[in-house]
Amino acid sequence: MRFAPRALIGYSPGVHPLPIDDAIVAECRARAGRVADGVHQFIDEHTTVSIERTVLRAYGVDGADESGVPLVNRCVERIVAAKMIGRGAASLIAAQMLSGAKDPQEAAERIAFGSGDLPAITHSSAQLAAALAPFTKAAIVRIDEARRTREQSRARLGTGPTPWKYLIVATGNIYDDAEQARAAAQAGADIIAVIRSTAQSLIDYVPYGATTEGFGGTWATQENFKIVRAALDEEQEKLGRYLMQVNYSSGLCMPEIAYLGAVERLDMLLNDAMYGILFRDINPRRTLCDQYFSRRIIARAGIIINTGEDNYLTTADAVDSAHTVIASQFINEAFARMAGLPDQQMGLGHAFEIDKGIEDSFLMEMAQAQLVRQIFPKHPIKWMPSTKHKSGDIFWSHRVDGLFDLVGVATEQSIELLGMMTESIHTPLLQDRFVALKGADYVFNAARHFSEELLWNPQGRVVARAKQVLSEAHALLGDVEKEGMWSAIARGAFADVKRPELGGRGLAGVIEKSADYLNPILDALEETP
Amino acid sequence: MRFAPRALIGYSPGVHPLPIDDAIVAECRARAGRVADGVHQFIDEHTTVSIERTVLRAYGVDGADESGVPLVNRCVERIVAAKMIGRGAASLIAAQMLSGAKDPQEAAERIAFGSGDLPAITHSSAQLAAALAPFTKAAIVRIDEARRTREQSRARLGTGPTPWKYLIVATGNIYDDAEQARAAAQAGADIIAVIRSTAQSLIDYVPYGATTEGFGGTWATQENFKIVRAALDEEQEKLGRYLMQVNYSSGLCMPEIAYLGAVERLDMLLNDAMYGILFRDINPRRTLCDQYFSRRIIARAGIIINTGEDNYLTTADAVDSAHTVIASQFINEAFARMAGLPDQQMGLGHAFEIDKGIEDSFLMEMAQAQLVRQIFPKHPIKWMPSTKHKSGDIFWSHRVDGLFDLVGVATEQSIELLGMMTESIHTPLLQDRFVALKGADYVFNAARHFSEELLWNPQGRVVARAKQVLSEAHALLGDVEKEGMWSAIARGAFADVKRPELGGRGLAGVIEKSADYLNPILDALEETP
Amino acid sequence: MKVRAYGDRRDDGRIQLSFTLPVAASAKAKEAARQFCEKLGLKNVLVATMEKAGRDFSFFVAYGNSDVALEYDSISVPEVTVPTWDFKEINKIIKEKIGRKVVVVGACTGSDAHTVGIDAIINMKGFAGDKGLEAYPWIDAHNLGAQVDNITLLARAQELHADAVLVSQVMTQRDLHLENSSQLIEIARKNNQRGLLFLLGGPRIDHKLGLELGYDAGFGPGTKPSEVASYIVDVLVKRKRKGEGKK
Amino acid sequence: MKVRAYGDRRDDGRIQLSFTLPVAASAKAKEAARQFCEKLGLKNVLVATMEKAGRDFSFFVAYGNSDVALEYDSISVPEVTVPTWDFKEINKIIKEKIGRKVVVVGACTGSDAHTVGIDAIINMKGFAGDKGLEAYPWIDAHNLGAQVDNITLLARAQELHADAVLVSQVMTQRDLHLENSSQLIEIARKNNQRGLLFLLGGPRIDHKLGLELGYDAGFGPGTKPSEVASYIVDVLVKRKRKGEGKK
Ligand code: B12
Ligand code: B12
Ligand SMILES: Cc1ncc(COP(=O)(O)O)c(C=O)c1O
Ligand SMILES: Cc1ncc(COP(=O)(O)O)c(C=O)c1O
Repeated sequence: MRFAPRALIGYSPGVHPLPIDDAIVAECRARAGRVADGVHQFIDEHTTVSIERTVLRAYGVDGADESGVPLVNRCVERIVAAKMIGRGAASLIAAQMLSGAKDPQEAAERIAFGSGDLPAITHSSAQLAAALAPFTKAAIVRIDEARRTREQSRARLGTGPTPWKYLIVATGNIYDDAEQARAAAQAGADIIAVIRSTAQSLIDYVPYGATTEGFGGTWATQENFKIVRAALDEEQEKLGRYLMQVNYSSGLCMPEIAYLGAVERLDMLLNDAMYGILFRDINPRRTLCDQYFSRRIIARAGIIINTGEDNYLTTADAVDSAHTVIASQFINEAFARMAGLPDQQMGLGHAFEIDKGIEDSFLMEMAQAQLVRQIFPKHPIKWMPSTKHKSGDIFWSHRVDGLFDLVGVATEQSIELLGMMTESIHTPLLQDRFVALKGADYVFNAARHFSEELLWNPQGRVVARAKQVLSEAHALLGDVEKEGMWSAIARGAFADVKRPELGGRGLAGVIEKSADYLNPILDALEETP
Repeated sequence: MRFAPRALIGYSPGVHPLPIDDAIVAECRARAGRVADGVHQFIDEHTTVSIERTVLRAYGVDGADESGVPLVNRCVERIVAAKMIGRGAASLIAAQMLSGAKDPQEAAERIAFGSGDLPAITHSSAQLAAALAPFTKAAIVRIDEARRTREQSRARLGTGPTPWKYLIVATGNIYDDAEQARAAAQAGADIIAVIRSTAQSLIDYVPYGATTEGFGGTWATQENFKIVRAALDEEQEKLGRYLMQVNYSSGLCMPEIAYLGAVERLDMLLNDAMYGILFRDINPRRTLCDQYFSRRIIARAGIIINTGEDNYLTTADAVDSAHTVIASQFINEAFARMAGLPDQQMGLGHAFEIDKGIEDSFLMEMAQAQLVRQIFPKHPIKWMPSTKHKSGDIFWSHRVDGLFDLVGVATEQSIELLGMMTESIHTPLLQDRFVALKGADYVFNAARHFSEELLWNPQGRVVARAKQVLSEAHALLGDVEKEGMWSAIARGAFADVKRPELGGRGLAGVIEKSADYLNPILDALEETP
Repeated sequence: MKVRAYGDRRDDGRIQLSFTLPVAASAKAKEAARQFCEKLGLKNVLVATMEKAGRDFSFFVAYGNSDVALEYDSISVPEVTVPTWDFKEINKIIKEKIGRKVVVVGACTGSDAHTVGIDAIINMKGFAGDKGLEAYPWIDAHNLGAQVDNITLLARAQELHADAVLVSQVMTQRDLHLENSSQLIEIARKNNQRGLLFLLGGPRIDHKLGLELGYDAGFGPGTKPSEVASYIVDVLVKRKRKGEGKK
Repeated sequence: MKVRAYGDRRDDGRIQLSFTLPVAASAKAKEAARQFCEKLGLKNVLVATMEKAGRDFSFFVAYGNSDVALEYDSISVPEVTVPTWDFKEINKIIKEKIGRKVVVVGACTGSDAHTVGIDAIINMKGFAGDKGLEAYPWIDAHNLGAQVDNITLLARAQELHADAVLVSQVMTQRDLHLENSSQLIEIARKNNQRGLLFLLGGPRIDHKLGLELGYDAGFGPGTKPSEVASYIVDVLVKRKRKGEGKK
């Protein structure tokens, strides 16, 4: 069966919505908006090394030195050393061009490898921007073209019905990944995510070229994105169904990976400062600045972001902390709106993580899934499987994923990361994906219109649970609004993890913008209608 | 968790019933009653060799000859040969006693092994009955005592919550069966069924003693019943939960096995003439007569019967023939009521047998399961898993059983035969039962109160399907009422299988009762309040 | 071409196992499970779970790497070569090349009562949208049903001047199906009926096993009636061409 | 006692397997799967299903009988012997027999960011209703969190005059956990810190592996904080009795 792609994904509002109070939802949204506002001034006043490297990449600066350090890193490091980064890398590139470099690449090389001090900038910002104008335009055109190419294949081939089946590959070797991506697609996958090598998010550069060794995943590199896309491009013609590629941009290189994803036609990016802060101990200031710029790119590129609230339930209890997921989704939505992302690109994450030994856990999962679906009706919600409470008993785990799949289709989730029966054992084998796909196909088809049958008993446990979670989220947003986001993160309001504003990795890479800071790429992105 | 045993099993009427028309249900019941009436005259006027052997067993006639042929068979064969069976074996036993045999055992031995013709009966029926009176009483007392013993342990220990988890063992060796029954109970089973050896239902005697060789199952013998009951008696004390034993009486020895089950404290018996007719090609007249007597015993013994309508969906299509299951359940209910069985002992069978590739199959299964539950509210409904559409892909099959378990708990089925992931491969290995139990425990607990959440969308597919199936069943019952049961069976109204009234096995064993037919056991059973 | 199992990467040999040991769950039992896998030749054994399947039974799920490498090209399996004719073509070929109705008789034999398989092949309704042999105007098909003994089936074939005998065997416990179905061929041989076409089918049957048991062909799960008809007709036409007729 | 796998009956040796072969689904592929199982020493192999897992990949589920028989009595596994003391008892014993707070420092080391396990042992909240080491008045517990390198962890242990170092390792792909955790012991040896108690934990750790990697003990899934505390206190008390103190 083939469904016409709904305009990005448009969820037909629940036939029988939970009787929750819309006013509370509206107030949550307003509170979250004010929370995000509270952070935005900081974001506007700062740049980061990764943002500046991204500007260079957008200008076409490419390549790496003999030891694999990308030119953009060498270049920005030099500007930082010269204490000129507050003006923005674009200023320096422009200055080099005004003094003879034929293009940004040559300008960057001069900066990176030149000897002696960097020359002082003598031109006005307007002059500098003008020097870059054609390249700025080209940078945006490149993103737009990648988007157009994607949208054309997608319109031509169509996608599978939702929930879209999202599968991960994680062999460490990009060629194995591509082979397994194809096999997964042949077995029914709609979306392939190539998991990154452990701890890539903690390194402050993007590796270069095709890679064949990684741990628990494969390095995210531009070349690797290309290799997988090429495999999917070929495969989707055979299958007559558009295939989507996902990678991860959360981490120290968030905007750079967003940019690489944009030009390499990625369809989705895991993109969430909160994930980096809480689960990778990345400095909050750093990654919130990075996130803004990265989302501007993503918005322009038509990529769907995936946020990581699902992870909260691995460190915090899924029954007690369900409301923190909702609260964080409201905040993430506010951040995303601020960066110009339409709702249709906001793949907010949540998960089936309640301890499987709890009575009526299925009812609570239903409540939460339906609640999220209703609160974020146009959003391509990402529904994550049970992970923490999986067991080495693969049969039992597969059964758990069966109920998960049922909730997914019954509550009309948009993107579903299929559960793996071997979740607690290893990154998926080829056969694990096959088993998951076949199982999901059965459930999705057998319960195709189940969502239309469900009238929620107003006196029942599902409705009561949904109301309770929403009201707790509402209260939490009230607190966060009062104390401010930095303080909320620091006191462990999310995921039971405490992260101080000045702790974690990457703070040194946050730089106050000078008055004459120049970033024509950001300016262009902010103009995006 | 332990639930107090509901009075036998009492289903709390669906919180949110399907909006079906009660008048149609009442009319179905009335039609089925008339269908059963149409057959009853025949039943009342006939006896069978198996009924007569049962009478002998009730009088304590026991043992087998050197080649393993039970004494009751030798005895009845002799009476048949003497063309005296129309008077009932009891007459001949009584006559022997009036001419000196000290008890029915000795009387039977004289008849079976005596030389020359059997002497003509000279006493009146009243005299004959009087001679047997103390033995008749003892026979009934034996049944009542077995019942009391069962009910006492059951009240003392309590049973698990419903759906009761029903598991089969089928090693062929009764000692292995007993060991596996214990293991299954330890892993959570409430009910253990020992599957019979292939084709036992076609042989016209009950084997004698403990047996260690069978095909696809283990011989049903009195000794084997004892061995398993002893194992369960011991095990239930350790587990603090009453354990139930099931065996099969459908087939040529239906009343005899019912009697053995009654005195050996079986908790449930598969007991269904329709099953024998359709799936074993047993003569319809024979087995309907046998069924009546067997159910009289079962009623007195407090045993739950299990009927076999679930099987219809293996030979007929589960979507198209769903209504034949309902129609047959109404008829089976009528037959059971006629034999004095209370609703609480009627474990009517139905099954999750729709082809798994069909869209919305889960919705149709829900509709049917809820419909059966509602129509038969006090009955300990038996919910059977998918079998025909299982596959050698055990992971997929296990997933299918997950949805099956969910429907079971969501629609408050009483007895659930757990699905086996290896259904299409082999009779269950020990580990297959473990996997099924662990899976069911998860689903039952996670969705414990799901039934209370479900308000059926009156415009939805589930309600529409339930209404359609009921109205088709109603129409079919109208047809069957008109044509009569014999003709309906002969034309393939059930299970797509055609069985003529005079075809199949065992017709020769049906005998018209003479005017002076004597069966004090039946008389006593029919007096049962 | 060497073929090894494929888990996470090509040729890693990773496979999954599950099994029960009749011992109580304990660290020792888990170690026994590991050793069990090693004795099967597996390396890097991971006992992913030990479950208490009963007081004295432990159930294990394990993964390990196997060195087993198969010389794939040298594997050969007999496959039934069946022309892919449809209903119309089959009737047409019978009409034109055989010129009389083809007679088939089928049953589910021995103690086996699983008729659904043979019904799917013979009865009107057919299987998965493919009409059964009864529906073919140029085939005269007889389904004797369940639990038919071998002698009865062969006698009926004789009576009906059958071209082909269709045997269905579903029950396999303790190799019931092997004994019963090879016995049929024995008897046919004695009866001098081996000129008939003998087809064996069932969920655990394949062509290889069919041949081993003395049948002309074996058919497994998912077989469609038109495949069976095509096979029979193809052989009959070829035989006719070679001048072998009905005996 | 000889132990064999138990499927349907004692000692039948029946086991289940599943695996993928990198070949397209076909009768030949299925035969290859059968041969694969036979090469593992299995008999009566039944390939229950062949699934098309991709154009050039086939997934199989199979059953077979294995002759493997284990001499169960001769299997021995090192097991950590931990007294079963509870929260109160542990504090009391420390107070009375050690007379000062016991210092522990723990981390999830190397590139591993899976803190849930070490948090379950150390943090206040604990695990499955059993309070974490931080909650013990007589234990001074320090949780350094995720991705701590071995050198930092050992330096911190030195600074804090720790009695025990708790290492958590969850990531196992390409044997990351083995390398990283044995490296820690190497360094400790060089630093002359081997007098400290070293505990290793994680989902793929057991006592045997802990010992092999040079740790004093290994703890696997389901470990409770009170077990860890009991183990540490027990060893410290015994050492004290023997006159070994803190180095
Ligand atoms: C339906 C069914 C029944 C029905 C049968 C109704 C009937 N009239 O056929 C009933 C309920 C009566 C039944 C009873 C029993 N069953 Co049963 N049953 C099944 C079940 C669920 C489905 C079989 C089926 O219909 N498949 C669908 C058909 C279409 O598939 P098929 O037979 O493979 O046929 C296809 C091909 O193989 C081929 N084919 C088949 N025959 C032929 C012949 C020729 C000539 C050709 C060319 C092709 C061909 O074409 C067909 C179409 O593609 C299976 C489990 C399963 N899922 O397989 C158990 C199963 C076969 N049964 C089993 C058992 C043990 C029994 C009982 C012994 C249980 C008991 N002790 O009470 C009884 C006794 C039966 C007996 N004496 O034979 C076991 C067999 C174990 C084993 N391997 O030996 C199974 C596997 C269940 C289990 N896991 O325990 N059963
Ligand atoms: C939660 C989780 C995460 C969270 C971790 C959050 C956090 N702060 O810990 C997040 C989302 C961040 C995450 C990320 C990743 N994860 Co992760 N994750 C899991 C998951 C789902 C649960 C682990 C868990 O919390 N278990 C619960 C705890 C309580 O159990 P435990 O750790 O076993 O601890 C107990 C005992 O072992 C013992 N114990 C543990 N440590 C210690 C120490 C001592 C001293 C003692 C005495 C006892 C002890 O006591 C504890 C209580 O009983 C597992 C899958 C699973 N179900 O196991 C995957 C899993 C571990 N992750 C995996 C992977 C690959 C990753 C990533 C690399 C994925 C990626 N490429 O993005 C990243 C990178 C992480 C990194 N660099 O380490 C793989 C590992 C594969 C392998 N075997 O190597 C797994 C198995 C999932 C999979 N199937 O692919 N993950
Ligand atoms: C939002 C988000 N970003 C990133 C990741 C993965 O990050 P890393 O590559 O750092 O492991 C995840 C994984 O769960 C995530 O949810
Ligand atoms: C009502 C009924 N009786 C009997 C049986 C089993 O009968 P047999 O022992 O003849 O295989 C079944 C099995 O499905 C059944 O449903």
